[in-house]
Amino acid sequence: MIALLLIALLFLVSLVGIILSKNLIRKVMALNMLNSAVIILFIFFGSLKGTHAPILVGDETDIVDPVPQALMLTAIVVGICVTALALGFIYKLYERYGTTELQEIEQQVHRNDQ
Amino acid sequence: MKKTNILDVVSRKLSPFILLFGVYLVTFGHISPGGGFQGGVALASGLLLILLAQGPAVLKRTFSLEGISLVEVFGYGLFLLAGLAGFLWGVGFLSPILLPPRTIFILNIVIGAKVGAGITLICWHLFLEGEDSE
Amino acid sequence: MNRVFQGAVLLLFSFLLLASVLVEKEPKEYPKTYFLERGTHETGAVNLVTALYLAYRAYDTLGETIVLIGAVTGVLVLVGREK
Amino acid sequence: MTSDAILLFTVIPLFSSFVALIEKAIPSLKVAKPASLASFFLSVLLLGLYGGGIYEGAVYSKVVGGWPRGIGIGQELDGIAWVALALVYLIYLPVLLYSFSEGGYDSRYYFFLLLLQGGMAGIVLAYDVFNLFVFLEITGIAAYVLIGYQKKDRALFAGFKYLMLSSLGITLFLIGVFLFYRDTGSLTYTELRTWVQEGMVPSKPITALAWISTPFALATLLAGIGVRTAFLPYTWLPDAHGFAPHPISASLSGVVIKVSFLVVWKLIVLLELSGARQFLLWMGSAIALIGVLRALTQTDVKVLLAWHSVSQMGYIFAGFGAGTETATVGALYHMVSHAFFKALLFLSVGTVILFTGERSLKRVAGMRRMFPYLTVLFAVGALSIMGVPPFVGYVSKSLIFDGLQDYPIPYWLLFAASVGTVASFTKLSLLFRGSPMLEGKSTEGSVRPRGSSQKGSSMVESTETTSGLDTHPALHSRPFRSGYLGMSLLALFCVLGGLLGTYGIQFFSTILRGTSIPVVPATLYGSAPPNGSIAPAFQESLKLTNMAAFLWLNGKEYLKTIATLLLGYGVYRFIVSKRGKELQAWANRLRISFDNQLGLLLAGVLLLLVFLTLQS
Repeated sequence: MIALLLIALLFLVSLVGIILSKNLIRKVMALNMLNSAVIILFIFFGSLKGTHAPILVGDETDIVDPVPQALMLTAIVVGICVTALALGFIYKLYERYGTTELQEIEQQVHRNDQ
Repeated sequence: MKKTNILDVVSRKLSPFILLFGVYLVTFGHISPGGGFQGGVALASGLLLILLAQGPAVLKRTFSLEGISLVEVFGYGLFLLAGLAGFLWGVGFLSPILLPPRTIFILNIVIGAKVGAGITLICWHLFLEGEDSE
Repeated sequence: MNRVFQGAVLLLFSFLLLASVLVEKEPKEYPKTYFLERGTHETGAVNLVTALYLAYRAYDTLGETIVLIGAVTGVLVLVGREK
Repeated sequence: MTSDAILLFTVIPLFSSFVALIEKAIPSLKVAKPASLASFFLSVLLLGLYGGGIYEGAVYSKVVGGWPRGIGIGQELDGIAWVALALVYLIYLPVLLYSFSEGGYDSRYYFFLLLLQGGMAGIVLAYDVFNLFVFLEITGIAAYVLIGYQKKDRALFAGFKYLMLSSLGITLFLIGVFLFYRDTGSLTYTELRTWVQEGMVPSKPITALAWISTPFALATLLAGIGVRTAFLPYTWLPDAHGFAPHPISASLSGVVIKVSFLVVWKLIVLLELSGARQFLLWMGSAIALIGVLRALTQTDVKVLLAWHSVSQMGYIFAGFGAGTETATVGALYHMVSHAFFKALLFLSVGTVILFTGERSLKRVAGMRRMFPYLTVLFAVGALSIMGVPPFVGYVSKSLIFDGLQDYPIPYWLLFAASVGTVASFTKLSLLFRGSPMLEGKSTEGSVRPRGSSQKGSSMVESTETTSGLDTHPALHSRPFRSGYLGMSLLALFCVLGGLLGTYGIQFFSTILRGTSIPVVPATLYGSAPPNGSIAPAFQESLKLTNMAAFLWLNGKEYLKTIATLLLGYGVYRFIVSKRGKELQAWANRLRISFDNQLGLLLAGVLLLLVFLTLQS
């Protein structure tokens, strides 16, 4: 039960971080957290189905569900790649606008459009 | 940041073992816990330890930037060829053509090399970017 | 006004998300029985997770390596210095 | 034709992208451009091979790697997937030719362009929810980088916003995949279908909120793809398509948003979500009008075109949402026609920007003497989007309007949107027909760039800085042959699509009858492969008895088109007048901040959830 609460907390913190935070880097970190929260959720519900790791060394049959673990390897690397690209974008935006605060960038963009 | 020799000693001694552990994870991926991804990330962390502790010059002596991007490009190509080989053998794309343990083993090594090279390149370029702009 | 709208949407969405995600459902019988019986025989890998993402679902792994090489080249394009 | 080769649709572009990467690793080997061309011809050949079977309604399904059905990843080529692939390649060639002549792109650009094609082919063929997630991500990564490829500051900011919104959407998609997997232990669409039928109707008295998980999962699944096809927060599209490089905005507007909508289409038909159809009907007609109203107030030519992409997609959503046969065929037909004329418009306007370096209607006009051929190309595109008879826009729009007759409010919303489209394209045509002006000062008797000028001229990268007309470096020192060839191809498609309208309708209606709906209930491992079963929505054959009469001798349609043109001209006069300009200035101050766009995404998911729950 405690696990579900912790996952719920992770979800809440990351969703709040994505939408309400003003700094771009904080938004990217929150998006990464949301991705990790979904991954942990997947693996947690996979682990409810058994006790042992899905490596058939002995004659162990009560193994955990291997499918979520295989899927989440891909999801983790996808999360890394998106974060790397987002940080690349932020670096370039910082180089051009001199700030990573969202409000300031939007104001500068708005001023340039006039 | 001030360079202390603790950092030098630890990173020089530790990173070979991290690389060795990464290679172990990749090659024994289908028997013991581990596999292409985890092994590749362990390899990348070994390389990045040197990069961060010693700076790019030391790393360039053994692993050149172009070399790593070549590894990555041909790792991607090898995986595609493994898939196409299945198709050319008439068995269908990405279906194993060799005896059971061999295809997984080869694919594991290709994935390990590729993920390792990929993550090192990302961090190296972001690091170099910081280096130039100081 | 913006913050109120964002806060309200956030609250409602999180409530529904947690209501639907954190329901304690009884685990049904999943394909793991298939992997248990034939996983090692068909792919030769004792580690079922490796068997899964390199043999059964190798297409996902191919897609994932493409995402990785795309991201690396993308960071190179965006941030890399022109030689 | 065996079903083993359907994977080649994805593998050919990906393999050529690997070849393009070789040029990055070894710059001496100039292989990127030939590889991208070869990928086009091979894929079109494959498309042709499968065309015959698809027309008879055959469905080719295959599990990658030859594993049992519920274990491996399923792939499937049916009628809609075939049309999507055909669209992908028909737009890919002009974009490629334009990129060749625009110059300044290295091998990595062609790598990402091929990744985009491979990703879209993967999205359309996927029959497995997690595989769809992976290919959505591949297309996403290619699109984010391509938008910011020329590293202009507005493009970078637009690319970043698109990346964040799309990644949030895709993570929600992952939550939907989790909910689906937790209940059924499988990831295939057939299992999704049986799960939805049980889940949507809360049969047994379960605790208060337990039944929300299935509609919520569907809402997040559709939302994940919906962000990519711009029906949830459409707000990212104007910036992303407006500031991307010209061939990329043509490719994004032309194909990328449509291919993801075809997946939404396939899921909605497969799962019979009438609630989602209603959502699309109302959201579509609202977006159509909002898109046009915002487009009327723009002065940046490409952002104006991007807002029109939003509104034209509204037609497609409304057409599909209505669900009647003519509207659905019209929606599919409009998807194809919008791809043609929007790509043509983006490329032609892009060429003007490329040569003059000016983007705003305030600073550049009357380019018809400088770019005579370009004016003809732009005219074909503009007349098609306005729905003028002989062109392809007229055929698809009249189908949609005919299908929407028994939905009065969406009908009139779309009619108002058509009037607005006419108005804003008369305004945009000032770019060509107005009195010649470049960067504020009038330029009578200016130098004319020759379409195919002398060899060996320097390939100068046109910069955004404005300088005098005659000293402008890029103006007439660039051979632009393949760019013009690409655009002429698109213009040809626009004209042919219109003239051969009856055959087009007949073709699309037979294709739609071949959509694969697995009528056979699927067990986990041994589920029967979905044979050529017919989609329930099209059980009886399409009753368009005499299509030719409907299209060309239909007085009501002609009347409607003339009315639209006249009203449109009236609105144009108002917009150009003084009061109209004040209104434009006021409207341009309305901006949706990025945080609100993220909030809009979540609000969109909740709205979709309400529609889904009301349905059952």
